[in-house]
Parts: sequence; C-alpha cells; structure tokens
Amino acid sequence: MSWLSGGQQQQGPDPVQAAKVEMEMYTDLFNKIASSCFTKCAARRHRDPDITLGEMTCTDRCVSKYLETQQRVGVILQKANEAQLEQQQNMAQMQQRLG
Amino acid sequence: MSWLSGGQQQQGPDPVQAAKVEMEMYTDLFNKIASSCFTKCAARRHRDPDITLGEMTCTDRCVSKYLETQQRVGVILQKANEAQLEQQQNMAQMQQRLG
Amino acid sequence: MSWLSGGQQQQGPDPVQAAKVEMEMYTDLFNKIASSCFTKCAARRHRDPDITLGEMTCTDRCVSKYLETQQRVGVILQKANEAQLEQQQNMAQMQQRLG
Amino acid sequence: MEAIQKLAPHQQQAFMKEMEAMQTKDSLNMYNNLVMRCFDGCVTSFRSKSLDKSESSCVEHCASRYVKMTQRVGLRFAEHQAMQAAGQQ
Amino acid sequence: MEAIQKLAPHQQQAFMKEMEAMQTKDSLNMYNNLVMRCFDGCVTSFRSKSLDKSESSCVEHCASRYVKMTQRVGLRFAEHQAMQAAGQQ
Amino acid sequence: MEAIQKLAPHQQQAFMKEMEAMQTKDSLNMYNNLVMRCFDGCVTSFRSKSLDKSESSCVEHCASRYVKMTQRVGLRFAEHQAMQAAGQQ
Repeated sequence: MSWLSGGQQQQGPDPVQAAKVEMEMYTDLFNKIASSCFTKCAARRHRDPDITLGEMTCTDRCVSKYLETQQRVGVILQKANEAQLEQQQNMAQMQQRLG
Repeated sequence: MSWLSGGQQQQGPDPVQAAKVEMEMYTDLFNKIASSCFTKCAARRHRDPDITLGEMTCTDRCVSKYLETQQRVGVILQKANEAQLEQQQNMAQMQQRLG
Repeated sequence: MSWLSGGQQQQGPDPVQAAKVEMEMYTDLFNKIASSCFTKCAARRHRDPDITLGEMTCTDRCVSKYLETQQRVGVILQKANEAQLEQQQNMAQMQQRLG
Repeated sequence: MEAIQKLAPHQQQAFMKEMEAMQTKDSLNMYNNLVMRCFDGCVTSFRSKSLDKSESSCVEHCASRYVKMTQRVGLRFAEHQAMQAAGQQ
Repeated sequence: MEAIQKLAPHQQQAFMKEMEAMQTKDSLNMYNNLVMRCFDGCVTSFRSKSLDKSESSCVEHCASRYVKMTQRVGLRFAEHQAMQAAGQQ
Repeated sequence: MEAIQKLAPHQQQAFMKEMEAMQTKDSLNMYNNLVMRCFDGCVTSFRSKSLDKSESSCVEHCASRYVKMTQRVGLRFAEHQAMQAAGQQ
C-alpha cells in the first residue's frame, strides 16, 4: 500500500486507526479473492459438498494471478497519482508567475 | 437529500457526524456514477490505455442522465415517505377513537 | 447468530456495540432479501408503478425460501467451525506430546 | 436478536441513539443503491444528455415498485422473526 | 503490513481489541454474503414456500464448497504475503 | 451539501480531520474495487500461475482507462453540483 503515502504528507493519523484500516483492507482483499476465484473456479452446479482436484489447482493459480493483477494496477495508480501531483504543482507555479 | 428531514424530526445528531455522513454519501454517489458509466461507456476490450472521443461524450451524457435519475427517484421516495407517514397518523387517530 | 459464540469466548465486547452490530446485520439481511427477491420476482420491464398479484405471491415465497436458506447455511458454517476448532485442538495436543 | 434483548435500561437509551444515526445512514444507502439499480436497469443509450419519456417512466416505476416490494418484504420478514422468537421460548 | 508492524506494545493491545470486534463483524458479513450468493445461485423458482430437495442440497453444497475454497485461498494468500515480506527485507 | 455548509469554524477543523481519514480509506477501497473489476474483466483462464502478455496489458489498460474516466466524471459531477447550488440560491 506504499503508493499511498506519496501524495498525502500530513501529521499522520493515530497509529492504531491506521493499523485498523490496513487490516480492514487486507480482509477486504482476501474476501474479494475468495469471491472472484469461487465464481471463476467453482461456481457450476453444486452437485456435491467437496471441491475437485481441478478446482483446487484453478484456485491456486487464481490467487496468484489476482495478486499479480493487484501489483500491476498499483503501479498504474501510483503513476497516475504522480502525474496528477505534478500537474497541480505546474498549475500552482503558473498561477504564482501570473499572480 | 432534503427529502430525508421530513419524516425524522429528532433532537438532531452531532453536526460533525451529520457532515461526515453527507460526505460519505456524496463519495458513494460519485463512485457509483464512475462504476455505472465505466460499465456502460468504456468496458469493452481494453485494447489501449486511453478513452476514445466517443467514450468521453458517452461519459458526459451518462453523468447527467444518472443525476437526473437520482433526482426523479428522490421525488418518488419523498412521496412514498409522506404517504407512509400519513397512513401511520390515520392509524394512530383510529386507535385513539377506538381506545 | 448463535453459531458465532461457539468459537470466540472472550471477555465479550461492550453490550451496546454488540447490539449495534446485531442490528446492522439484520438490516443487511433485510436489504439483501429485498434486493434478491426484487431481482427474482419483479425486475422485468417496469411498465407500471404497481406490483402484480403474481409478483406479491412470488415475494412472499421468496422471503420464506431465503430465510430457510439462511438457516441451512448457518448449520453448515457451524459444523465447519466446530470441525476447524477440533482440528486445532488435535494439533495443539499433538505438539504438546512431541514438545 | 439476543444481544439487543440483553441490554439493560440505561444501555437501551445509548442503543436508541445509535439506531437513529444508523437509520439515517441506512436510508441514504438504500436511496443510492436504488438509484444505481434503476439507472442500470432502465438507461442503456446515450445519444442525448437527458432521459427520454420511456426512460423516465421506467426509473420512476422501478423506484415505486421497489418501495412497494420492500414494504411487503418487511411484513413477511417481521412475521418470520416473530414465529422464530415464539418457536424458541 | 507496514502500519501494523510499526505499532508500539501498548498500541498492539488496543489493536487486538479492535481485531476481535472486526473479526466478529467480518464473519457475520461473510455469512450474510454467502447466504445471498448460494440463494441467488440455487433458487430460481417460486411455486412453493419451501426449498425442494435439490434446492436444499444445492445451497448446502454451495456453502460447504465455499468454506473449503476460502480455507485454500487463505493458505495460498498467507504464502504469498510471506514471500513478499521476505522479498522486501 | 447542507450539513457541511452549516458547520461552525471549530467544527470544520474536526470535520477536516475526519475527511483525511475518509480519503485514505476511500482510495484504498477504490484500489481494491478496481483490481477486482479489471481481474474479473480480463482474466478468464487458469492454465498458468502468472498473467500472459494479453492479460497483463488488459488489466493495465483497464486501470488506466478507469482512472481517466473517473477524472472526467469528477469534472462533470462538480459542474452539476455547482449548477444545482446556483439554482437553489
């Protein structure tokens, strides 16, 4: 989650709250992986209570592809954040020169 | 959000909490517009990183149609609220007369 | 929600918070029933503002089948919880003997 | 509803205060969700910036049918809770 | 998990208390979401007020497969977190 | 935005503090939702453990288009709020 600290340097929220939000996000990430991978790997006709070998392998690969996706999307968001910050700084400088 | 104050006249929640809830609702509204309009205007095959002119025009119209929908649904909910309130008042009067 | 107290015997959270969480869960359950049953019983072309007799009967049956589903899934989760607890206890005993 | 029944009188007062805040938030959430559901279901073309006649009646009918449906679900839901509570005593 | 690792000992105690409350809430949310997912996936006709044989076995199988699946995702997820943490030291 | 406008100066300070916490949480939520949306839209086969070339460019394009789209929605949304506020005075 490091791409976040870049833009918002403030006196910093209370550490226990920050840890709580981080845990909430990991729980949300975990729930989303379980939900997406269940839909993609095991959501056909529920004929019996167990998951097949094929569904287990699919699940392992789904978790790893999901986390790779999270990593790549994080890089895109960080670049977009930096581009936006730069744009704001250029605009601020321009206004000073014209001000 | 004014249709809300009609029904529930209470001593009123703490103003900072009320402002926080209002901001949460605007953020939720914004996220829902972005999500719906992305699905309707730009969610085909992601062949390149930019959005086309057509997708931009679609987005502008989508935002304005979404906000018009929000306004019309708000009127329907306000009428339903008022109808329900009236019904409760009639029932209360009836019980008093029978009481 | 009784299947929950099984696993986590702790000094117990503050009673008002526990009651608040319980109410939040009932509200969430209610909203999910309304959403699922609207999709299954009434979400065709919205040609007029009222719901038909057939849609009302469908709704009544949908609520009762949903609550039966909730009850059956609760039993499955309780069994899974107990199985997991037992497994943890066996592992703990085994470690003691080997420790 | 075990946790709620176990509340002592003074705790019930604090609980009621929480309920008021929750109800406001819940009805705002229901409003936002209903707008999205009816928009997604009724609005599919973007040749103009405003809703045409059939789109506006569709979103209005969708909203009013959802309200009526939710009221009916509320009645059935309450009946079931009452039966369950009676069953447990 | 930077924010959690940075907690001082006395803060960890407060954090654990929050975790207990969060875990209870999270498992109730998981329960509500699982009921909705299995209901939507298994129940499509409303000629009667109670689940028929095939619907009840469908929702029960759906729930037990989801639990097994979540346990497996938990193992893989923990392995990835460990690998990532090792990668960063 | 009635509730926010009615805040007294000292309340605005407390409100700003809440906004900072909310913004952090909101952008983390947006991040988690965007990952799920692009994963669901772009990744459909599980013959291997890592994304192939077309899957990785699909999730990256999906993310960068979503960011651009959200910026445009932000502008239009702000214009509408301004028009509505002007309309009410």
